[in-house]
Amino acid sequence: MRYFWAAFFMFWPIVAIVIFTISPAMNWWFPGAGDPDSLTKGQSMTPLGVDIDNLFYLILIITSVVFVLTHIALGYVLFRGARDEGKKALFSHGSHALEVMWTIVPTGILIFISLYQLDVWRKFRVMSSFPEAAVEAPVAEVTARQFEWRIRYPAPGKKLQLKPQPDDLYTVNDLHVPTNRPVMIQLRSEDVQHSFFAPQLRVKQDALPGQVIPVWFEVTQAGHYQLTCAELCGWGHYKMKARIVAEPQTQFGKYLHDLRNEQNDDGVQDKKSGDADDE
Amino acid sequence: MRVLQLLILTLAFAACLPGCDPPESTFVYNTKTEELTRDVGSAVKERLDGDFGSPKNSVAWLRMPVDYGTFKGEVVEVDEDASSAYQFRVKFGSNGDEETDGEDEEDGQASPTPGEMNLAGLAIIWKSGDYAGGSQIDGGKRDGEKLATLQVAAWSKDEENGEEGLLSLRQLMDPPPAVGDTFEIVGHKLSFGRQLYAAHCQHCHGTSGDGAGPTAEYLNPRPRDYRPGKFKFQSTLKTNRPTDGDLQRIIKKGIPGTYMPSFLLLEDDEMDSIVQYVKWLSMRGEYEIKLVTQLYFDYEKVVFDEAVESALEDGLEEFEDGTRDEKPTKRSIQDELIETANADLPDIAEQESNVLKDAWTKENMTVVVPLVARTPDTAESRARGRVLYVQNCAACHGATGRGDGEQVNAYMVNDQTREKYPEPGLFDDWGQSIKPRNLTRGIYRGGRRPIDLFRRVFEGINGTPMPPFKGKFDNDKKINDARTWDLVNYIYHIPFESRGKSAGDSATKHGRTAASTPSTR
Amino acid sequence: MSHESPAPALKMGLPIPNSKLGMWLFLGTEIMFFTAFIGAYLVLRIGSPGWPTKVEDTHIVVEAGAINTFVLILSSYFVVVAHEAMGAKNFQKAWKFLAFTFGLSCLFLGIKSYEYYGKISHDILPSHIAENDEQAINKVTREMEDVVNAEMARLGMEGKALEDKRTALQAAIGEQKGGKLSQLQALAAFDSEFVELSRHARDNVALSIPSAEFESQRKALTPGDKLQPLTLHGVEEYLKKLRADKQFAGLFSEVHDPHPVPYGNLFASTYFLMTGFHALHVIIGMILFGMVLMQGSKLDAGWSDWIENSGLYWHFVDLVWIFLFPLLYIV
Amino acid sequence: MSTINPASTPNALAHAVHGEAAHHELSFVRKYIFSTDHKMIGIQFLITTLLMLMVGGALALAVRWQLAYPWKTMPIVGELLFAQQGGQITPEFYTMLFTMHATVMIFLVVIPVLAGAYGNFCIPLMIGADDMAFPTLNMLSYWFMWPAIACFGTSFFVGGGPASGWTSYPLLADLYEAAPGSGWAQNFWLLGVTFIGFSSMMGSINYLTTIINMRAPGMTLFRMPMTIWGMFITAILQAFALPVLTAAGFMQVGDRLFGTVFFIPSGVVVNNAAPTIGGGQPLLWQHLFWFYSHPAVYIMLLPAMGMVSDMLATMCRKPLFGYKPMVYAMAAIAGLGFIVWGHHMFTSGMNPALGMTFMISTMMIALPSAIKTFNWIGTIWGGNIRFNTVFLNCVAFVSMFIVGGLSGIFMAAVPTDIYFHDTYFIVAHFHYVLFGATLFGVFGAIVYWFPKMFGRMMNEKLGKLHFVLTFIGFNGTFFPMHMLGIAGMPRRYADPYLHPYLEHLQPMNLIMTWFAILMGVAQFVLLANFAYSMFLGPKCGRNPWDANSLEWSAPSPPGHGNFDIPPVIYRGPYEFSSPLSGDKDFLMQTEPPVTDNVNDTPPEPDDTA
Repeated sequence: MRYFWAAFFMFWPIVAIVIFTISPAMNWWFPGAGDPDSLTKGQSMTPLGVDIDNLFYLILIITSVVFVLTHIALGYVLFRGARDEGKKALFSHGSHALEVMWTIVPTGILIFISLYQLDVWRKFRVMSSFPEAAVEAPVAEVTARQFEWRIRYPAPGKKLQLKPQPDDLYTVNDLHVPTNRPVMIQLRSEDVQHSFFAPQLRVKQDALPGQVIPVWFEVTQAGHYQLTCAELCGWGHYKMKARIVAEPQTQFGKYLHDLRNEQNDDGVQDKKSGDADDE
Repeated sequence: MRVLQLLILTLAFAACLPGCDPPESTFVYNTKTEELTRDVGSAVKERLDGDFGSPKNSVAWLRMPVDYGTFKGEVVEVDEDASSAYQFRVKFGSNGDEETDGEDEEDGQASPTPGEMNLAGLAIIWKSGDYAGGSQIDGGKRDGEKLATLQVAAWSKDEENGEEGLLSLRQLMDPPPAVGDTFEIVGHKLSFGRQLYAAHCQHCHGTSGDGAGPTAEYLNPRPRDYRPGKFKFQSTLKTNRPTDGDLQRIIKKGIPGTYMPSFLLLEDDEMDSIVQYVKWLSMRGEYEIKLVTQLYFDYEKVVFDEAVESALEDGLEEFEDGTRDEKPTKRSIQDELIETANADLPDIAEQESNVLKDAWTKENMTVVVPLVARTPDTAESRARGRVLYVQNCAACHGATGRGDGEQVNAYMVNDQTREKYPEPGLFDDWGQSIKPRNLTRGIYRGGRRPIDLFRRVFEGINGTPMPPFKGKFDNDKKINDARTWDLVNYIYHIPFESRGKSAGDSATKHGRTAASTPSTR
Repeated sequence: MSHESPAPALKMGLPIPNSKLGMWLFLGTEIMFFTAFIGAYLVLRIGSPGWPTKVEDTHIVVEAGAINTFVLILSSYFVVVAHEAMGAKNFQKAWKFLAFTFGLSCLFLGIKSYEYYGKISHDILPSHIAENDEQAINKVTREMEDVVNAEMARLGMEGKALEDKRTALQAAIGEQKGGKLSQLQALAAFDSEFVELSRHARDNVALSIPSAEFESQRKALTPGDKLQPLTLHGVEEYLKKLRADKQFAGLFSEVHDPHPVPYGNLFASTYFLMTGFHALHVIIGMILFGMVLMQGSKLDAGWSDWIENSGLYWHFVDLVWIFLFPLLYIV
Repeated sequence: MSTINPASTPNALAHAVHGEAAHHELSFVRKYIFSTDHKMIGIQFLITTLLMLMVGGALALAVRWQLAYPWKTMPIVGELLFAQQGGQITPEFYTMLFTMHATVMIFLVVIPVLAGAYGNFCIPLMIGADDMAFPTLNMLSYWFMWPAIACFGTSFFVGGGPASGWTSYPLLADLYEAAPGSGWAQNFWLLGVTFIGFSSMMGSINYLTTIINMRAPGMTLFRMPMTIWGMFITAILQAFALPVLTAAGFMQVGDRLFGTVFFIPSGVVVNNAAPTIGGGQPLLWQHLFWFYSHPAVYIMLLPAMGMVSDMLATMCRKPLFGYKPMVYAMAAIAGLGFIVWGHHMFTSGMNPALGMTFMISTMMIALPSAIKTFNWIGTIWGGNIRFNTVFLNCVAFVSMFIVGGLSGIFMAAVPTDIYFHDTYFIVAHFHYVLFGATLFGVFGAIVYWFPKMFGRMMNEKLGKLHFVLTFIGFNGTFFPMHMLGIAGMPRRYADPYLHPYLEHLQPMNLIMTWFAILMGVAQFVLLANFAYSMFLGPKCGRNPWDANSLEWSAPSPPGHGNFDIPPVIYRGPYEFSSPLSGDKDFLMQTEPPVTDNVNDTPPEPDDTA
């Protein structure tokens, strides 16, 4: 029975490792590229997201090694202790050398991780290191409200202003961005706190009422991406389902053009029935 | 062994958890229905349940102009043993086209097949063979339009060929259908729509579409009650019903400024099913209201009791006069009156359902289309619009467009009761307080396209104090439309109009946007 | 590390009584409590693009605060004296000095309530403060409406709409006799003034146009015409004129001068939060001293610890004020 | 204000002279209900928290139900809830469920079971005091929990219940219109938190005073068992972090009731209400809240670490490996705990430079945790292990803590936190720490100190059964949550399957829910064991575990005044299997030295305190 218990504690880490190993294959892994049908890829579609993924895998390797080693150690001491030899346990109050060793090694690893990741954080969040092209011409203003994302584009050929302009274009839950160039959006909230979360792009940023927060990303592959809310915003939190459509610059321009036409629809141009009103 | 006993006990408890009978969702009847005298009330309810069913067992009443969704099929094999006609092999898809070609032409598509869909509970209509028209099945037909009560129990698709499979019914068919008989399975959009409605809409709009789901009490404005058949934002005339496209547009775009979110990412078939289900719910609600309204005058509890009393007196007199054979009792008088009601009910139902059918028929709807294109958005046009605005709109929306016109402080008269509301302000047809839109925020609930604004002005907003302004601006229709465009141009301009010098003064001095300056959305 | 020791010490721990140690720890938690407030204040103030500092905006009386600081320091000193006296078994003296402390804390609260009164009378209360001209104008109309309604309720007329109210009022004027009549007439006049102001505020056009006339002007509006906007100055003048009018005597006392204070709500929130919780602590301290004072001549050495501990607490209350005073009054 | 009660507390030695005889029989009410005896208060806390554990668990199961079977009828309570809607959980009810689950579990279970139950029971017994420094305050600290429970309970039934998460972020929690139940429900919730705040403050001041000032002769700081160290450091954290939350709570109450605008920026439109006039900062709440709530995580962990250290050493019959490093590690956790709160806010839009500092301090806090883990393994190494329920729970603690600690590294690294923030990965992480670690520690502690509480042993078979079921149920429920998090499933979603990229996760959630139900059922085994053993368990002597620390030298259960023989301490608490101990393998702290070189001169009075 004593060995059983020792084995019991060794059984579960093995299960854990197995689960982690098969997860990518079972699609319990990062949501991937554009089309919701091809979810299994699990690759981020932004360069920054790739950095984040790499960091994740690095930490995953480090933590896995630590996990395996500590559990092997735990298993070893349990099996040792399970031997019922009827004699007294080892009388030891500790080992100075060991303490020093297992203080210094983790310190080194932790400092390494801290420093290693600073760059990604800087690129993601520090305004001065945002790509200039993106900062100059924000693509859209995204306003979160209970429970949807309202999007305001500048009229084609114009720059996004902080305040709404008469010729701005509006959509809801449908953010179009051009691919292969850094794009920046101005994030704001109309009511409570929300969070702009695009899982496939590895972008997350809270939208704070009373503040305009710039967010940038660069999508390398055209397609449809999810946009959700990651900060509890009320009963309809889960309903804040939107999409980011990444498309080549020309198509994006055409989209804005079409949007403008749709928005200026005075019902006269096409004399079809009311059903034709919806796009 | 105490430990074992305990374990069994706890596991038994755990097993109970999912085993409980789930409560079913039910339709709530209108308050007026509940106010009818008991027998008449239950007759109405029976009628309603017969025609529309319950949320769990919705009936696709073919008389109503709803696209319930149809699968066409053909029997390909019936078990030799007649008593087992619960189940037979069928093929979906290509068959039956000859008969129904005319109807289907507009789709121009192959008949859909159910695939993996759960068909349980859907009705089956025989198109050919002995059962065609459904006459031979007990209770299967009413007024030639009511669906058969014959229901599908299950459908299992064949592995290799998705169009074929085993279909089982809930009732026995004796004799069994013949091979080659064609049939339609109707109502999958209704059941799919109900599922989606339960997940997305029900907690606000309520199971019955009465706008009183559990979440509703926390919302301002309250969710729409579909039952009166009134929809605020539609492209059609105020008296018309909205088109499917209007409903879809609202579901897709949401209603800015309210808690109705955008469901843009629903699939097309999901969207279609939800729209059909909402229409169906609205029809059910309106049908109920219409039935009750016809009967309410005579059979409301108090009225009815009085009527019985007076009829009893008359009857007793008649009995004494000898013009009446039996001595009437209260009971017999009641029965008499209720019998009349029950006799009238089918006619009333027939009549009202016809009205409803016509109202929702697409051909009877007129879409509002401006006669002239939008006037270019120039300063002159806006200035003309401003005059119209101040003269026509400012009473409610306020001279500066903040939705604070003097009507907001006046007491409005209720259209139905002709009494003043106890609170100042405007009220909609659902009896809820409603505020004129604050036009300075640049949020337009019915959509922000020029055509949307045009329609709001031209036809007004159904169910609200916003009146139609068609023909108000000029007698000439074309000029009137052009004036309307001027007004629309001005309304677009309101958020960007300077509020006068004083208002934002101290605010701008300190470099901050105050609450009342045009919001940045 | 020594694993064994032959014979242990008799007393472990610090050479102070438990109650005193407990009090020090409690003061530690209190420090964190006020640190949170002061920190929040600093963050809000630094984060805000502006802050009202002018006396006419804030109605802060620096002198009163300074006197209060002095009062508290003095009371703290008296506590020390009282504690000394307890140590010297001079209970009469201790009682006397505690009574001084108590009196000074009363004085402190008195000065504080004088300051509060100054703010309340100018409606410098959180979420009552208009932050720009428009809000100030709206506030005046709202207050005038409140006055009308309150007066109506007082005279027992529960009219519905304003129009209805006025009709009822006119009718009532016909019926009423004597002193009440003039009241009602004044009210009727006041009511119509209010209606005019509120209509102008809503339409945001100048007060110089009477509302009846405005209606016709509005109908006759031609493209390009604009009516002059309402200014805060106009409202001020108007209010001044109304106040000067004899027949409305007294009706305006409740209407505050329109005085926009940018960021005033944030200022009032932090001010009342910090001084309010400080005042609460002063009151608790007074209760502690009051319990000693209630002993009267029965005061004995058993209360020595009590007085020492409440003294500690009192010093803390003093210290908090010494932080609050410059933060709220001077900076 | 009872802290300055002039009543002097006699020290342990003086008290011992009075002995048992000095205590007359107390009435039932004084003895069992309004008791000022620390042991009874501890037991009261324990039983209350176990009941609350059931409540919190039921709420969790309701949440899990919705995730497994979205919008399907809830069993049993389905009839009561919105029957007309088919008994489904509505989205706003779902928000209330998880809000209350967290509230109950954190404020009414984990914190009071550690500090309240075991802090009260163990501190005087383990340091050799006859009671707490302020017994009346101690009683109050228990009875302040009940108004809190009443407030939380009430809040569920007025205006829909608090629906803005236990973090109560403004503006969702701040504006009446923003969330259903954000009316009086949220006010009651805040009131409840304030009551808990008072309760904890009274408790922590009491513990600190007791530990600093009332140790028995010879009990120097570095002879205190780890449990006491855990409680000591927890009490420091509680005393100095909690007032900040209380202050923030008052500010939120001000915003909600008195028109202040601390957290309300201007121009916010919620639920069609008029735009707000403000100027406040929503982020301020997050800073204040996490300033308390991050240390609160350690409040919920450190005592369990201490208790597990004691139990592991006892069950392995081996001195604790690296006693002083363990103490320093604990102190380091507490110290760093005060300066890492910002890591909850990496995505909140605060200054990126602040983010960097918080990230480095957060990384560093992993270090003492690692040291502790290694030392626990070191303690088991070479031990003569008794594989009983206590030991199994402790090993589970260590194993789960490793998982919870390692998954924390992902969150400490900001870039990965960008992705994992508010996903199920974080849910997995803190459940591994708070449930996996703390509660397994508590389950161990329940069995370990049960003989001292009631004088009877718990049933070993039921204990093991409970352990195995809980362990399997726990890992089955929470391990897959890592996967959900990696797949990007956000927290607090009533219906994640609305989103196409999460649709395929429903089967996984279903399995997790069934594991959760298994875990819920397992807790009935614990309750049964507890109730059964309380009255029918085999009686035990003073020291059933052959442990060293002081409480085992008192009778089981100890009478009023705790020690019949005044304890005098001669050595540290971990002298197991010492060569000096002769035949037995333990040397109690009270046992006089057996060495020959007895030093007659009394040692220097210890003033390290």
